[in-house]
Amino acid sequence: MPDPGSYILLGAVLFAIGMVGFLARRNLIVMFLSTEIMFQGVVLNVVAFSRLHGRLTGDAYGLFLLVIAAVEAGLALGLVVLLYRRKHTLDAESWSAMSG
Amino acid sequence: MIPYILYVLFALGGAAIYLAMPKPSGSQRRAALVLGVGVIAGLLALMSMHFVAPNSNNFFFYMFAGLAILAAGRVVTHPVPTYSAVYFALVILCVAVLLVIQRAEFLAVALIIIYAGAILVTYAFVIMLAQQSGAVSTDTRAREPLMAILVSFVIAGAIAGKIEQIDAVPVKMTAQVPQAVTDVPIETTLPATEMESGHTKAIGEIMFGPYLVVVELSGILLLIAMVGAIAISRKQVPIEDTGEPKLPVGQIGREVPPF
Amino acid sequence: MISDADIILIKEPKLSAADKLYLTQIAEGVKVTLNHLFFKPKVTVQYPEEKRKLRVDNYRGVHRLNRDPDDRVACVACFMCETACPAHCIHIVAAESPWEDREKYPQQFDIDELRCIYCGMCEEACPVDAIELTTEYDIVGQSRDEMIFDKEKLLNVYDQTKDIKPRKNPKISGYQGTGDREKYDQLRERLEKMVGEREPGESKSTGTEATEGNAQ
Amino acid sequence: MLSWLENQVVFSAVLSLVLITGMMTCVAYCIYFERKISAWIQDRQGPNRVGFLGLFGNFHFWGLGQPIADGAKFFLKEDIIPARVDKPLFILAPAISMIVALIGFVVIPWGGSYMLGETLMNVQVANPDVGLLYILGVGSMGVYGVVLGGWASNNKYSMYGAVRATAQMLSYEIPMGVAILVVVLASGQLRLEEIVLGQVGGNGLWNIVLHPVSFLILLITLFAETNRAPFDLAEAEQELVGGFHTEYSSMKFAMFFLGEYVHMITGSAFICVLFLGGWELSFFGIGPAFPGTGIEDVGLISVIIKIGVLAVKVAFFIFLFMLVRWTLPRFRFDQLMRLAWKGLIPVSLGILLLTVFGLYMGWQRSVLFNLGGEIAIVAATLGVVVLANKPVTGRQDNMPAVTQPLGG
Repeated sequence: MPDPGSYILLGAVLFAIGMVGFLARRNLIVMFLSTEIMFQGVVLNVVAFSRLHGRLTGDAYGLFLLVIAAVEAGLALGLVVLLYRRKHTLDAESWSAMSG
Repeated sequence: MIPYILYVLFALGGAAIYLAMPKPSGSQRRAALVLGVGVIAGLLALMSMHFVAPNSNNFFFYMFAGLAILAAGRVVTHPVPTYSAVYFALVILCVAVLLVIQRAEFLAVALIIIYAGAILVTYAFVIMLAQQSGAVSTDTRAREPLMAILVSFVIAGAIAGKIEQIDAVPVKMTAQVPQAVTDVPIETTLPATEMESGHTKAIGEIMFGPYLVVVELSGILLLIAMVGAIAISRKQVPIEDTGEPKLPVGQIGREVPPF
Repeated sequence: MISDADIILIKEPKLSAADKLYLTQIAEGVKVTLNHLFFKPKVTVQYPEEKRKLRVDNYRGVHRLNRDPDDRVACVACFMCETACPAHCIHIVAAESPWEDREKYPQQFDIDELRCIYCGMCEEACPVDAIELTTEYDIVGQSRDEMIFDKEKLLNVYDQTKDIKPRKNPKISGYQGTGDREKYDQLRERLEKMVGEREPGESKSTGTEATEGNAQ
Repeated sequence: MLSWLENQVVFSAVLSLVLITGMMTCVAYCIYFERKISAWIQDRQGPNRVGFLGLFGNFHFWGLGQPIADGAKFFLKEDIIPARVDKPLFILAPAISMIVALIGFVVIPWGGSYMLGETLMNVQVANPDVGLLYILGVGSMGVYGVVLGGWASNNKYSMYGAVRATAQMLSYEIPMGVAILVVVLASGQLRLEEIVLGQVGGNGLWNIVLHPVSFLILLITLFAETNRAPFDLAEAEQELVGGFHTEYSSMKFAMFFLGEYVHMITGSAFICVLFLGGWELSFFGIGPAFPGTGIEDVGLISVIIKIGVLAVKVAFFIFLFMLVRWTLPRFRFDQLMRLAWKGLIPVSLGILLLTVFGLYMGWQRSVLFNLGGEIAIVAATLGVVVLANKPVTGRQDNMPAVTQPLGG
């Protein structure tokens, strides 16, 4: 098993890529997919940390992260569907009317 | 030394993503691919030189780590949302393999079942339902890509700057782990023999031991989310009036006897 | 958009409590399928080995060119059939007849069996009942050329089928298809009665002017 | 001589090769038998012509050569990729469908253990800690082939097929997962081999005796998972032409087709392992196992008998799949959804609670408790159904008149 440093680096890269997607893309669904990539980075990181310390706490955290991801996906998709019904587009920028 | 190499690599990687970002003028996909693969190769080479002791699992680690980064880059840069979803499935599979390499089989399989089996399929469902005809500006024009890349990779760089301080030698999974290594007050360290008997069992003992309250809380969270999602999306939108005379509800149509 | 008035509501039949489980219906269905699966006779006809009875006696299959009692081709090359043919599948080359009793005979007589629609118009048009449709339907060939039947082939068909179905002329003398004998007899009686009632020389006026037009 | 085989990795590799070959042959003959059975049910003869090049005169061996001819036809036919399809995904989809179906069988324990030379081998390609979850995960990936194929075809019927498959898969994963969880709770194991061992022998009971309703639920959801009638809404010929595979031809279509049958075989083997004692021959654990086929028998003959026993059980389920396909009409989509959400999910959750309660009280091996509880749960659900004056899969009355589906 490669040592945790590699996993932490990999997690950081995945997190950064996901963040790029969330900030730069305008399609609501792709934005949410990007947040899920960030989750992947985090899951890898917590498991790696947990291996670093020789414990399984990180695995449990990973499972809770999965729960959070499922919750997020459910609510996010509900919102996306609602927003799509209103404006017939998935463009996040079409909802910028309220931004100052 | 390592952090500076990493900063350079991240800068180059950011450039690759910038090149691959969907732009109205068309993205320089080939250049981005070459640059991206180069950056990934550099990153993996760096990892192999600095972090990893030679091991039979390393090949799989490098393969799937590289694939995961490549696929993740494709998720955020592909102009077609369906492809983004497919590449995301690839990311999930790669991460699952990486988890298996870390001996977290249960987590890996749970990841596949929940993400690939449920979440992503739901995404695919919505993508298909809300499918626009042809390419739309939503997908072909990124929003401030330069700033986004800058912010994200600065954060990644901040993590990378500290990476050298992580102990290069992994702590063996034994009962003799000194308590000082971890600040977690609850005793969750498991001896290596129990790890051998199965990740599932060990993780179950943790989940339903010290973390029982959290498990219950996440159950409540899921319930709330379900109620919330149903409340959000059940709303019925009235159809536009077509101008045709409407019969009151209950009187629509003609009654016809069965058969 | 469907207007409200166009919607048809079908009242659902009332289901009893047992019906709502659909279990009894499923069991019945399985019983039916199992019964068919194991016990019902299979009705498929194994075609090339066994052939089904034709459902009609005057089935219109492949053509033949009849021979007269002297074994000559009965055709007089009048081009009536070629003219009547809606699918333009008959091609006749006429020549002066070597025999005393007629002026012309077909030097060449081709029928494109792939083009033919088996309507039987040629048979109706023929003044000497030289061309007839047999009940043979399983004609095969390996190329399109092979399926253009020439005079020899058509006469050959006659040789093969004359025992089952003798030539009509000079009188209706009995289709003898593979069909039901009794039914066939009734049909023949009816046909003979019809022919007997018909006035001679009733309608033979059309068709002559197009004779050379279609010959190529 | 065979010492190079005495290594579980090598043994597994050889076994998986053998299994893939055997599986593809079985699939080919499954298609043959499907055609035969459908023909017999419809009072026809079915394929009976393709023998062996007429080597035996007019005797065609009941058309047993048909699969070879079918395979040759699939390979040789023209492969059409329509002009406006999304080409990469269009090609990827059948491959996913096939691969996902094929990789599922690796965790099925085919024949217990086998003593090869000095070493005890598992007659199983892989025996991971999470074997059961692995099957669930792989099964849930199966829908991607359908979804991507339907989307990439750029055809509205294919698209409808894909959308239907998605919703159907999402709905039927839940009762399936819960039904499997019941077995996991009852046997306390995620390893499929251990689950079989728990059902084998004098003290073991087949799980079907303990949890018959869970078995039925798993069976029903398996029909839905494999896209077989009466749940074949994704390809419904009468409504959607061919559904997701409308645009597919030649070998790509064949891959979808074979994938479906492989899925059927894997699913049947899975259900046998979970509920019918896997390779065990004795009935319901009562009475001694057939001589030479117990757990402790690890000889070649006993392994072959065990594999044969599992194969017979699988064959029975495949026959059931076919019989049901040609018996029951297809569900309407709202009926399908209602069956899952209002029928199967409440019942399966009730059984899950019951099993947990049984575990808590230490009654998990009591047939009386489990059977009585399950009957009570089913009766309660059915009572609600009957009292509600609406069948679980019937027509929905009084649909609100002014509603509109998503996106309109």
